[in-house]
Amino acid sequence: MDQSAASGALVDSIRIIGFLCNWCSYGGADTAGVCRFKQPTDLRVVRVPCTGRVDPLFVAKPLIYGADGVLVSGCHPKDCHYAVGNLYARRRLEVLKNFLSFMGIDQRRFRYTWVSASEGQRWQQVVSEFSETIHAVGPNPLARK
Amino acid sequence: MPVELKPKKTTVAYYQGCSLEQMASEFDVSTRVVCDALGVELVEIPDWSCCGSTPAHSYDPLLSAALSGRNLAIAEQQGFDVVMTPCPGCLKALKGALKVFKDPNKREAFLEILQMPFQGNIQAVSNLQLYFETIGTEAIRNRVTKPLTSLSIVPYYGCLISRPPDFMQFDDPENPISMDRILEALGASVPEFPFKTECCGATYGVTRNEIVGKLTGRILDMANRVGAQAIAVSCPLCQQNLDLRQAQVNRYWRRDFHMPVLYISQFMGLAFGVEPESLGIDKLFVEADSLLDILSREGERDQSVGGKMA
Amino acid sequence: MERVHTLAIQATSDPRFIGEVERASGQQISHCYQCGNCSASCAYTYVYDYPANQIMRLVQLGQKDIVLTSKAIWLCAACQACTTRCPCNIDVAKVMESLRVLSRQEKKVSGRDIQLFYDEFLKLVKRFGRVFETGLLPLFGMKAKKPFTDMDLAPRVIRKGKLGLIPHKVKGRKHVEGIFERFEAYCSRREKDKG
Amino acid sequence: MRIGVFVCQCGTNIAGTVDTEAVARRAMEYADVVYATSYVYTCSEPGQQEIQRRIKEMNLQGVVVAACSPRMHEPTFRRAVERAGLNRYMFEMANIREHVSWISTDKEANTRKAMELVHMAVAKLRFNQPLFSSKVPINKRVLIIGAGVAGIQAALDCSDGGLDVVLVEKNPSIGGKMAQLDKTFPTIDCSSCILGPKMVDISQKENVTLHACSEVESVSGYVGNFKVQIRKKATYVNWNACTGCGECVRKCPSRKAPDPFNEHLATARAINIPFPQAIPKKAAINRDYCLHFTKGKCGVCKKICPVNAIDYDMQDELVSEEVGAIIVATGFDLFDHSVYGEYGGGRYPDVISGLQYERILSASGPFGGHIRRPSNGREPRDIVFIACVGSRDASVGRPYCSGVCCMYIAKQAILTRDHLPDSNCYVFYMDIRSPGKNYDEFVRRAQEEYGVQYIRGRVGKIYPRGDRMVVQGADTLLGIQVEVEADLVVLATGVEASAGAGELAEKLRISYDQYGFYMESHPKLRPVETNTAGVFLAGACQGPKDIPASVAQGSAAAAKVQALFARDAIETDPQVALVNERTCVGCLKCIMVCPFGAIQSKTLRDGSIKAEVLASVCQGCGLCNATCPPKAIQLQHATDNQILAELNILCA
Amino acid sequence: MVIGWGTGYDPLHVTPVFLRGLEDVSRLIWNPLCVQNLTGYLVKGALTPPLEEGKKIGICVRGCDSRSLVALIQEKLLSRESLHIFGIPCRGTLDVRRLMNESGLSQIRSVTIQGDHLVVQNDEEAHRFPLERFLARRCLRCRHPNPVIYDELVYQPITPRTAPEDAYRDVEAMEARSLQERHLFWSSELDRCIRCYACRNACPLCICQDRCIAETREPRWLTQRVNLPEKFLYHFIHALHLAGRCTECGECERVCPMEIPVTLIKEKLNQITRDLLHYEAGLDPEALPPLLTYNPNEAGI
Repeated sequence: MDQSAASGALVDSIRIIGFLCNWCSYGGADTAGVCRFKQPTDLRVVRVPCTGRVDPLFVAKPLIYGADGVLVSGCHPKDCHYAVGNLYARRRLEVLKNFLSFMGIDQRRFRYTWVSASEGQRWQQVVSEFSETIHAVGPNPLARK
Repeated sequence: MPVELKPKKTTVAYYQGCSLEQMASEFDVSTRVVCDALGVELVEIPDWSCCGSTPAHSYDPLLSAALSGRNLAIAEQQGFDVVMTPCPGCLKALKGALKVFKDPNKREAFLEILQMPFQGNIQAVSNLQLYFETIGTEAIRNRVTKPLTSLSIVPYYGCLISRPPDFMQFDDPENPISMDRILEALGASVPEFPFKTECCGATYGVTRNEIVGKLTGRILDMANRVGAQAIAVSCPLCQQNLDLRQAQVNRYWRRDFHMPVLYISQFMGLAFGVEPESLGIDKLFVEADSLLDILSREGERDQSVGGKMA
Repeated sequence: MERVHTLAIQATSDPRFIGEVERASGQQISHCYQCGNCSASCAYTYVYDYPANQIMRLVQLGQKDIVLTSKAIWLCAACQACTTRCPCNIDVAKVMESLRVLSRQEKKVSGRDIQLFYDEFLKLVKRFGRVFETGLLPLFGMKAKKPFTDMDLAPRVIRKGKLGLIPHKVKGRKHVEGIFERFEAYCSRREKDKG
Repeated sequence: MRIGVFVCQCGTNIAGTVDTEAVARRAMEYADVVYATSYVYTCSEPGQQEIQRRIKEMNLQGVVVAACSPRMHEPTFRRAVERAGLNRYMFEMANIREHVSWISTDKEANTRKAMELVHMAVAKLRFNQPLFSSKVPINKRVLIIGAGVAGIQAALDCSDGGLDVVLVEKNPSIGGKMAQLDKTFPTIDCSSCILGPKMVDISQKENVTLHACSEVESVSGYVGNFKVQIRKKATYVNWNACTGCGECVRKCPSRKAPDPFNEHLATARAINIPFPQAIPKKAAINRDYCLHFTKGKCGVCKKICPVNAIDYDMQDELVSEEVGAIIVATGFDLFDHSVYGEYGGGRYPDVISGLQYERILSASGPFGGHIRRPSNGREPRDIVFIACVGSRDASVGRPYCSGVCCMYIAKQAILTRDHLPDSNCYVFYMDIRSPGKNYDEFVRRAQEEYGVQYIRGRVGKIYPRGDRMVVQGADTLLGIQVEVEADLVVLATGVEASAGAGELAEKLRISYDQYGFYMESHPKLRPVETNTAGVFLAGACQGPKDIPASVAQGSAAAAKVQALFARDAIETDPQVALVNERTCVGCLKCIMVCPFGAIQSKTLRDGSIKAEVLASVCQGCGLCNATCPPKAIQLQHATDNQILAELNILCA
Repeated sequence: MVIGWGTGYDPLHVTPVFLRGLEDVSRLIWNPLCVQNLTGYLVKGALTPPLEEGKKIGICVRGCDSRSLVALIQEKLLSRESLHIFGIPCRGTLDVRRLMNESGLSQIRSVTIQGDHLVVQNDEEAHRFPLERFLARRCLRCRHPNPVIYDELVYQPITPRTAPEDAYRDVEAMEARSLQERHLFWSSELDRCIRCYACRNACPLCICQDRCIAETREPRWLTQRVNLPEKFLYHFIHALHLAGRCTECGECERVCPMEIPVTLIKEKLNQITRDLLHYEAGLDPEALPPLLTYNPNEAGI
């Protein structure tokens, strides 16, 4: 929990967690891979059926326990495999996003986005941008030593 | 100087531009008369300068923006939020300046060159937009005392009044109707005119007048074909090409057009009962005497049957 | 400019040119799929050396020289017909305008008389703050070596009392002149930054 | 738990940029892992046998395969472990190809990442539970929405296979757009001659229930057991009695009703039968034009009807149908060309749509098959066709190719030259899209044998000059502007999603693309399935299509339904939500959010209220799980503990 | 039965009373020391077995409490028909703990309200305290002093002391600090948390109670380890479960033995739901809490 202790951490050890819905964004990440679109290696993907499955607490917990970034990605609004799951998710996640920095957690560490299964290029862009952001923000000071 | 707004009276900043000061002075005169009649107060932007027109644009849009920015900044300082210009070329330049100002990548350079305080809280509209959207055809109709009932007039809009649509944000880009509706409100009959927005040759009158000969000739020919007795325009350059250069056109096409080309404001003035001299009708190169004759005969007939004309 | 009959594409293509045009115009040149609607709609196609769609095509191929020396870009009247009708949402008139600006910057202007007219026009604005048609037309005529341009019209215009003989001097003409000067200073700085 | 880990090299696909041996070695350190290896092609037959052998040898209780995407091979490996006696859900995959080896060449970072992904998979697996499917009986009836050629083909194939078919058509007659066509490309055979017999077949099949003038009101249920409400719109004619004699139509005094079948080139009577071959051939009243409804008098039809079928008091009727599968075949609409101001914005009577020209060409059309100008009824001499009106045009929001226009213009030009040998036909085109059997030959024939002038370029403007139309375009091959004076201009209006497609999609819970076309489950491998089990697609509702493709898709959808119905019951996916009654506090927020109505409440004997999941309705989205405050409802195979286990590997 | 307030172990401490007959009515009191939100008793099993079918239960509510009722009715955890609501417009209640701390009083004999002062008589003398100075934090920013739902209103409605735009001044003050300052603030505040769950138990909307995921192993969100991340996560759970639902009655903060400003966390969430989803909890019995619904055409998210 010590703010200063984190400063010496290796930038290499940036750890980003991605919650990807099985139907769109996980497929989009696969498409990016199939197309060999080069991406940063910081991301660890947790496959979920739908962004609606992503309780905001799943985002909050890693950030509290020291993950450097959390990315949630699902089907585009109105394209949800379960019709409306992502419409619930975007409200809940947006509320969380606005809440984090109040508690002293940099809200840039969390992003949610919509990427379809065919948008490999967009996925590459999302991952690269987010990784870049997290590297700029630096390691999570909450990381336990 | 804050502008005092009287109820029911619209006050706008007025930017007539260089053309209306000289070659198109009748456009200026008639616009002022008509606006007065419609209860719109035009306040000329003090010490306005040239918008730079096409030459500035072709030089660099930033220069054009700064030149027009000066006039906008003055108007804004005077407390106006709307500036009206009858010249579509000037309108394009004014709107272009606002666009540059709103572009975060260009704003800094724009303000650096302009060197005037400017907030961008002002919008530029054309005379037609003022008539059609702010005043409305109903109010225009109510002001008519000498309807142009016996005249068949085609409106010629030219290139810029509604184009490009995203930029001008007024009327339909392919089939504009604002002047049609105004002419109808004046009592005229308005035939379908397919060449409302065909280009007349623009500034090539000076550098390549054979181009104007060809293009303006097509427009006059089409007006003739659809049975028009006159053309209504709202652009000093179009008017110049259609009117002043009609003789050149006749030589180019070996035709004998004699088509009066009046500004929309001149038609409005006539229908409002304003004397032709006060509208600069005498400044036209193609005489409009035939039109005036028809109108006066009409007026007499109406009077003789005890028409409702005041 | 003579029409080129065999184009050695690699030898003549300047790929940076595409980017320059895109930056100046804000348009995506690759969006053009050569339907020809701009040429179909353009009132000036008949006087162009390259119709509008071919100008777009030449830009796609990076043919900087051909494009910037073409007459077409100077004959465009910016009437917006191409822009209004482009199915690919390209502001073609804006591209043409940007090409004129680039052509001047690269000193490749072919429409000399048109450029001259524009220059004289701007000189008047710089000097008086407004344009002054009585001065402009003869000036242009002399410099363009076409002293009789529109001479047929002059007596009629004067008879109608439409041309003032004294230029209107704007009080703030120093400020207008300042705009020109600051603009030029800005341009040369921009040039230097680029270089 | 005894866990085995298999790290796939995928040839060099993975091993090229990931040290798979090291990943396997590290895996041995993870809790519960008793075996780990790296293998060259794990998905191959020997690879799968290796897994099965190790399961038995090592007495494994769970397996992790680190290989490609689970979207690729999870089903394969699940079957493999099942063959070795494990429950198929005692398996996890780590995606170290698409998500690792293919996206970075940094072998060290990749290897570290692969290790963590394997660790996550192992951690999750430790919380996996064997899951078992249940079986739900299938109602072997099929609903087909839309009775154009695709829907008709699907209905006939299902009916021939012995299935009960419910066919719903929004218009008074079946037949769709194809019934409006004159001839079809590239064979020039008569459209109604080939479609007509199929329409008659439909009316004669005993196992086909046809609801015309009807629309789907609501859909509930799930694959095997859908409940559908159908709104039968009031026609004011009792169709059980109506014989289609047409006496009422002939005597109706109101003659100005719109005639959509003739694309508004003619008018119809207020009581009307759309066309002679209509199925069902029944009259219907347009109440906006009927004098009885508008003026409160008349009643001629009621007086004249020999079977007393007229019923002015008729109301819409709601019918319920229960079916096991649904085929959506709602077709397309034609792009409305009035947005093209430069083509007159619909103001010029002699500038018409492609379908209007079909009606003009048709012998049953408004001019009896004689080509005439709508403006003055005269025969045209110069006819211009303009391709891509509302297609490949981003400026009107239609950037896609409609796929059929090039062919139908060629056909119409050929027919025009056949009907009027002295006429001249001009086609303005950008590219010719004719990839089909005998298609390009057909377009060549139009040019070579029928002398149709093809001009490469778009048209900028159409305007009247005298009583003719001037078409101002470009010939980009010449690099010049061209002008053609025409008597008639036919715009090859493109294909767009039918109005209301989105609304129906919401009812069916299927997805649609930005243009309103329904999304297939996979563009190549599942082209007629949707992501909603039991709902299939046929025809142009999925994207622009010509007749052969629509018919093929109709048959394909029918085959899919038959395959589904070949079983007596459906195995449900056990990855559904499950309520822990001990921890459920009965707040029932899960019911509020469930998009599928899959949760209900029940009262226990002690009076306490609990949520209960209907496993066969649950689609497994997990929204309830995310919503439940005490987390009493858990999505099986993606439980909180499983996800937390994965997270805890990365940070704890 | 009617739930109301009565005098507790000393005149300064008010306690909830449950009136079962007419004879109990004399136990009822109402003054600025009536600090408890009583609505929790309606849903938290304190009354099990529930009253006989068809019989109503009476409850006394202040403005803030009435919003809790609305929230419970919205979520169908209570039915409006089963209630008889006595609404009490409230000028604010006192922070008794602060009063005790600052005055150091003991042996209290009696308490009276004299104008805008509280007069406390102990063994020695009478002490006068200005009410305004000892108002609870929740009351200082009160926008709804008048019950929003009731069957009978006991006093005349009063004017809210806080305009809606001033509702979140405390939140705004916190946000004026830097990210790092906020982080240090919450670290030191939450580090005091002893995970006694009093905040949760006092909250009328925390319906999970002993099935709260802070304590269960199925699923296992938290361990019983005492460390800062666990405390952070616990308060995230508590707050996020109330997002879009919390009516800011302030009970969680009032009961916290460690004096952690836990209501402030929920105030921030309420500010977000107001600005983002244009929703204020506990006002409209027909509305759905915004995180339990969606809007396909949502703008700005």
